Amino acid sequence: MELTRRHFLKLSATGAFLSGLGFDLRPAMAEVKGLKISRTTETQSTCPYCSVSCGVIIHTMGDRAANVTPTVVHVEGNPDHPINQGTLCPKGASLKQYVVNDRRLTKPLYRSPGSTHWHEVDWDFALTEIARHIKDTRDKTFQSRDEEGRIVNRTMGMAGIGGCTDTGEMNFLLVKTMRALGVVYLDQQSRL
Amino acid sequence: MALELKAISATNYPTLGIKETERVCKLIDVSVCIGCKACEVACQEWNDTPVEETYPYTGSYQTMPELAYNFWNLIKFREVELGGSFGWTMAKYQCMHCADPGCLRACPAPGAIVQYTNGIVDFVQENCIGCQFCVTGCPFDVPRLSPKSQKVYKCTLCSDRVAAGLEPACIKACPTGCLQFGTKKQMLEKAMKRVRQLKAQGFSQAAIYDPPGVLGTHAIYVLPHGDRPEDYGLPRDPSVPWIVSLWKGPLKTVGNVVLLGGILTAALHYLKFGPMRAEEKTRG
Amino acid sequence: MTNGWVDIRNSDVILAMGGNPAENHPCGFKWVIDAKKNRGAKLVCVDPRFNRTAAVSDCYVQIRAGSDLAFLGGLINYTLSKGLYHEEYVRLFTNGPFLIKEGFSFKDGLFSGFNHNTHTYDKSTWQYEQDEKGYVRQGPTMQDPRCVLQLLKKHFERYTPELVSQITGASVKDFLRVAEIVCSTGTPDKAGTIMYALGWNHHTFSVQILRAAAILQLLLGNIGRPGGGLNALRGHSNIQGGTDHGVSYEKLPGYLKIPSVQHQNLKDYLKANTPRTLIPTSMNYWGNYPKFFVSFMKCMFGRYANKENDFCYDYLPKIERDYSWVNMFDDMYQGKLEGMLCFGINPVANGPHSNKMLAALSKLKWLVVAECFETETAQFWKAPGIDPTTINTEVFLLPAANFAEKDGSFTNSARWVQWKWKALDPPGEAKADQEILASIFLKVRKLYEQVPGTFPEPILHLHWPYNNPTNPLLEEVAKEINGQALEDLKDENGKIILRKGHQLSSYDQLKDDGSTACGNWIYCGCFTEEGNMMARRGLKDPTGLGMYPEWTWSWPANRRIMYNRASCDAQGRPWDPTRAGICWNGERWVGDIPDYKHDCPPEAGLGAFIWLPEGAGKIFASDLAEGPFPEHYEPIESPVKNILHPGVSTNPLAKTFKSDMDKYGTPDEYPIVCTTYRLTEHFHFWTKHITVNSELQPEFFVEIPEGLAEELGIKNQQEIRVSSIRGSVQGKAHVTKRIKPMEVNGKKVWQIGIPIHWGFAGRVKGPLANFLTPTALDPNCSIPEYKGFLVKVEKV
Amino acid sequence: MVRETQQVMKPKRQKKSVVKETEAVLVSSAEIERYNLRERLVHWTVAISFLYLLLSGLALYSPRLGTWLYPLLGGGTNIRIWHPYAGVLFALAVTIMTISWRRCLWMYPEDWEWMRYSWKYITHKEGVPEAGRFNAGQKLLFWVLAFSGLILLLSGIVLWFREKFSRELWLASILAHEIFAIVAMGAIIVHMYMGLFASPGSLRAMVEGKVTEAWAKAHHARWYKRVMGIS
Repeated sequence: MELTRRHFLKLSATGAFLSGLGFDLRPAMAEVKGLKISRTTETQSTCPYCSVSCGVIIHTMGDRAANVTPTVVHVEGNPDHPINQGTLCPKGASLKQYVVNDRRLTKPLYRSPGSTHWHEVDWDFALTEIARHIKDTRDKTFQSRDEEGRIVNRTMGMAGIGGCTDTGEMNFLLVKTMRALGVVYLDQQSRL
Repeated sequence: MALELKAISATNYPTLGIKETERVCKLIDVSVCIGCKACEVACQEWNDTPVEETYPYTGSYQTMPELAYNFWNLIKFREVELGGSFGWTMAKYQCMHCADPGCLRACPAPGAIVQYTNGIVDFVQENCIGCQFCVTGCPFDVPRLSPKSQKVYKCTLCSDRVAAGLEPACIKACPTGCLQFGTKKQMLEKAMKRVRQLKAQGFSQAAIYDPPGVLGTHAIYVLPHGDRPEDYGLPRDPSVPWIVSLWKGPLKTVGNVVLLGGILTAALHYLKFGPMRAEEKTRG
Repeated sequence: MTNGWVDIRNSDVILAMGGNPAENHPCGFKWVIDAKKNRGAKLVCVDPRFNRTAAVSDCYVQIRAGSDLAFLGGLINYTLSKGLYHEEYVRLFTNGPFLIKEGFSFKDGLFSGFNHNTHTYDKSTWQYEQDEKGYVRQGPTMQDPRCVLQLLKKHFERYTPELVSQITGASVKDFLRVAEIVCSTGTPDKAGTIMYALGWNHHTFSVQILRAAAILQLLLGNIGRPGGGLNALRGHSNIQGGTDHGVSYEKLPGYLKIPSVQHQNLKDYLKANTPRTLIPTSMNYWGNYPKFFVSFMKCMFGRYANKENDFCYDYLPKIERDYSWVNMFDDMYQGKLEGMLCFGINPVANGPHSNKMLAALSKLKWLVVAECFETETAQFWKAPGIDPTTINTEVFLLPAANFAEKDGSFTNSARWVQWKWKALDPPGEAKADQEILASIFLKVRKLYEQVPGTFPEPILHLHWPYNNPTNPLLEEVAKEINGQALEDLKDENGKIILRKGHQLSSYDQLKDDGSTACGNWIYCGCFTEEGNMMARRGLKDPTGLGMYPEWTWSWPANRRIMYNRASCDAQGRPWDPTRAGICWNGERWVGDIPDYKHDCPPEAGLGAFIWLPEGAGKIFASDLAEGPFPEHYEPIESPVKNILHPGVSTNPLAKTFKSDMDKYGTPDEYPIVCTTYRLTEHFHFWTKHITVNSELQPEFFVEIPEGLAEELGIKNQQEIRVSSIRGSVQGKAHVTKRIKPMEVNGKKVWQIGIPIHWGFAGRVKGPLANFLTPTALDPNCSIPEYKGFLVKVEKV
Repeated sequence: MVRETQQVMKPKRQKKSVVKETEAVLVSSAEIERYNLRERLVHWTVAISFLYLLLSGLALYSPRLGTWLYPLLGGGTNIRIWHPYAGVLFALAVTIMTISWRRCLWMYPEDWEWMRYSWKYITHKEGVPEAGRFNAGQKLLFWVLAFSGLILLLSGIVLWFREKFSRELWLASILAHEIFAIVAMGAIIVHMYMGLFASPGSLRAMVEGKVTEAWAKAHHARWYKRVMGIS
């Protein structure tokens, strides 16, 4: 007997009355809660936290149809993953809340010198200003030769850090661009 | 794997079904629990239980002092001397899904608590009237009332997942395999094997916790020091409180006798003696 | 990791030391439990605190934070003095039989060649004795007093159980309990592994601790074997990838070196960095350095890189000193830097001495932070106690996508490079980091095209071949990292093995003439003509050992166990047939991808460690800054003097800083040893933004031992203040039985522990543990000493 | 001759007692007022709240009865919410009742004497001593109900605010609540039978407040005499 949850609620509301008349409701009481991931879209991913690299499955709402904006409904371990075999730790198990989180940043923010708060700015402003700063700093602090006259070709006034939480490809791009800019102050989490 | 009802709270009719399904069971092998709380989070995530407040620091690694209406699965941490050496025990605590569920016996709301043939004891909040009799009936002190909805909540053993052929969320998450899921028979076999292993490793008191006082549970434990369940936060020899048994058993009969007997006696009296009319009496 | 997560299940003995895998890598730890349950493996936990790993261990011993090397020294001595080492393995596969030059010595805490003025070593006496052809002389019987094994014995004979006990605070009985289990794996039928993490790394002698562990594992014949190895448990999802790709001041992708100012042209650079073969039978794979480097330069600068211009060698910055993290922030603090780009990193919280981090950042003119959440670094200008109006740093906080919102690969601790897929778009206006970075770079490039600037060539000539230049597809980048043939590649007979424009399939194909481009040679093979190897999800496990060769891809060359030639004896037969990593089948090596020439018969005697010029595992390693053998030194802040050599108590090469903020405490004022660590409920400084995890561990606390609490009159949950000379933190006391008092060199020493996960940004807030930590560095890798510093504790 | 009259004669209490005694006044030659409006209001408050308590309690107590009592009383949740409030109302009303009738409900020696003939009363035999305003059976029934009510109130408070009490106290309260609910239920069956069926005129007394002289003479002769001024 297939019962939807709505039917079930209706039935149970009138249940006591009907059963008083001898109508037995037990089939209706059978568990009919819907499985919240029964029709979600599954995407294979890797937990972004530690280096065990547990396979996770991200369940998003919708079937990737054009008019749907997916959101994460649930995240669970990937049972096929040879390392974690579907298991997760308390951080991995809460990944949904890492993605869907009201503390996420959604707009570029800018803080001017001496200011006490952030200003929302558009991307173009932020990127243009950053590029200008990089060029100014590089031009100003670029060292072609050291005191002994040896070629060094490096930018002394700027540092680049990061990457360990991002993809390998992004790390590579970071190295590529930073080194092209002549950055020597380059480091990441593995130093710490 | 549809769920078939076995028992329904506040309903005296025998069940309609004749199906007999395998009983499912959760095995908690305390000897390999690392207290990581993955089960706690998985439970919250799957069941979308709200985190309404941040509980203050409890003075231990334990998330909160006891279960809550929105926290159905709690690892209890204890620093104890066990078998002559220092130990830090971590044991998950949740609904035990008793074969003889005290909550169901105590519940007065028809269909608010059901027991499926697979052994899961589930609360159906739509039918719950919030009287908390189940809290009284539970020998493990598990059900908790939500102050907001005035309904009682507890671990469902992810009955929705189990019905769809999946394992409960906590079981799936558990990194070390401290939690296992299968039929009661399989789990008892696994537990037995672990107990043998532990005994061989020197835990002479290793034992399975499957309390007979409630006719066994559908969440069973392997305890390295089986002689001391209290050190893992588990009650020794739990059973449905005798008061609940008395109340749902003999006292109910007494009540019925008084009610029916009273009415019957009155009727008989009326038939035999009739009303005491003032006129007759005065006349007499 | 030399081995892998799943491989831990093949171990008989697991030493968890300098790491807390149960708490910090629970899903990896499952394989420890698997080994315990299914193999009857023994888990030994040595740690300053009785932690969750200890709770399920077979044997736990508490030691003082910072005394690990002494403990390992004791284990080495135990192995050698009891003859428990795997002699054949040591003879075949290590430099144990190699002879060291006369003049090498160790006395009073110093090796020969120490310069007291510069605090550096002249390593000329630390070298192998060489014959006329420049090959190392060996003493195959390993009895020569100048052979490495004998020198090792001599060096470590001082590390008696009694001495270990005096230094570490563990009892002799406890030490022997551990030694008996750990040193039992020196037989062919047993394999033991070591799992370590930052508990070993966060010291001023960190590399030497790892050396000691490597030596122990080599002696016991555990390196290269399934169930063996020395396994670093890395802390972040792609910290391995970041390291591999050279996000590091001294490195380029694939562990190539950034040029030093001494090497003014390509020839000098290659000469200095290409190792010379030290024994005739060494494969010395690093001898191919020029191929790796030239292919990298072709990838960087494309058609602009050619033989004539040294493949744009001049475009790369040259260094002469240490520009690593703590130096970077020291220079920043001194006002030497103007700006910084931060991509997904939080220096205020991560770095040692957070107060100095804050002070340093406030000296910047501009700061760019790309993040998912508003971190301490992004809002450093409104940190508690700071008046924002006095901070003149312009800050840009750019909203970034997280893991689920982009594809790409993460490299795990076991070197598995795993592709993932995008599940949804980032929220609001947030963008993926690669798009942010590419957009910034292209804007800079445009500026250089439009307005004259200094030396614009490297920027203008950077190879940027992506379809959508402002938002490169990560698949395109992955292909670029893997590398391709720029010409038709031919074998010796002139037969074409790879067409021009095709993806390379192995780093064996790399050329040093500019006919191949490869972004990172160790990743060569990850994205071949067959497709994206990192996206594979095959579950075949032909060896039955949990290697899963068709599951994604592992560097190098999809090899799952490094140095696996050492898993077989001289004849190519596995030491333990039930755990055969590889074996010689008469024609070639089968099993795992051999870390060896795949068709080289065992009789040829090719060295097992093909990456090293000596072809053998190094028990004696002259590459290190402070000595070819590990030696116990005390942390910069230590409650006791080094009893081995009080005159040289700390690492003589450890780097400390001299600014007004860099202070180091003494035990009379700060008597308590403190260590910092993670909790299983939180991940670093991220999950304090997440409700559930904040609920699991809501508040900052300090773990203090019962006895100390009694002495100070502190009750559980009472507010206490912990101060080091650099700063202080306040929080609730967690009074515990899990830390016991210790007797170190006759002195009663207490230690406490502080979890790191809180800060002033987040759903739950608390002090940063790093307000306390010192700026003292290991001389080899410049890692700061977060563990084992001194504090005092008081009631609030 | 009896204490009720003695009280009347006590000068200092006279006024008050007179008020007490006017609880029954001669309405006409044939009709006597037995219960004034206030008394009837209090009684029916007690009666209705008790009935609700009984039915809702029975619903919670017995699933068999619950199947029709739940829909009758608006569902289990409503019952769970209102049962304790009804309990408070009942307790208040019984308190007022007890205070205002404390004298006529007191068990005097002659009441115990009456009890010896209660069997005769039940079996409609002659020789039952004359009763005052309430006969001893009524008085005892009241005290049984009042005592049960007190226990039900106390245990009910424990069950209502269970978070504030220990688990042991809870369990004990449940037991007490049950036992005394059964006792009260038994008592109320007797009372209802007497009032509704066994003693015609009683219901009218409680509804209209009046009884016939004959009824008064027959059931509460002493009270009748006092009201009529017959000694």
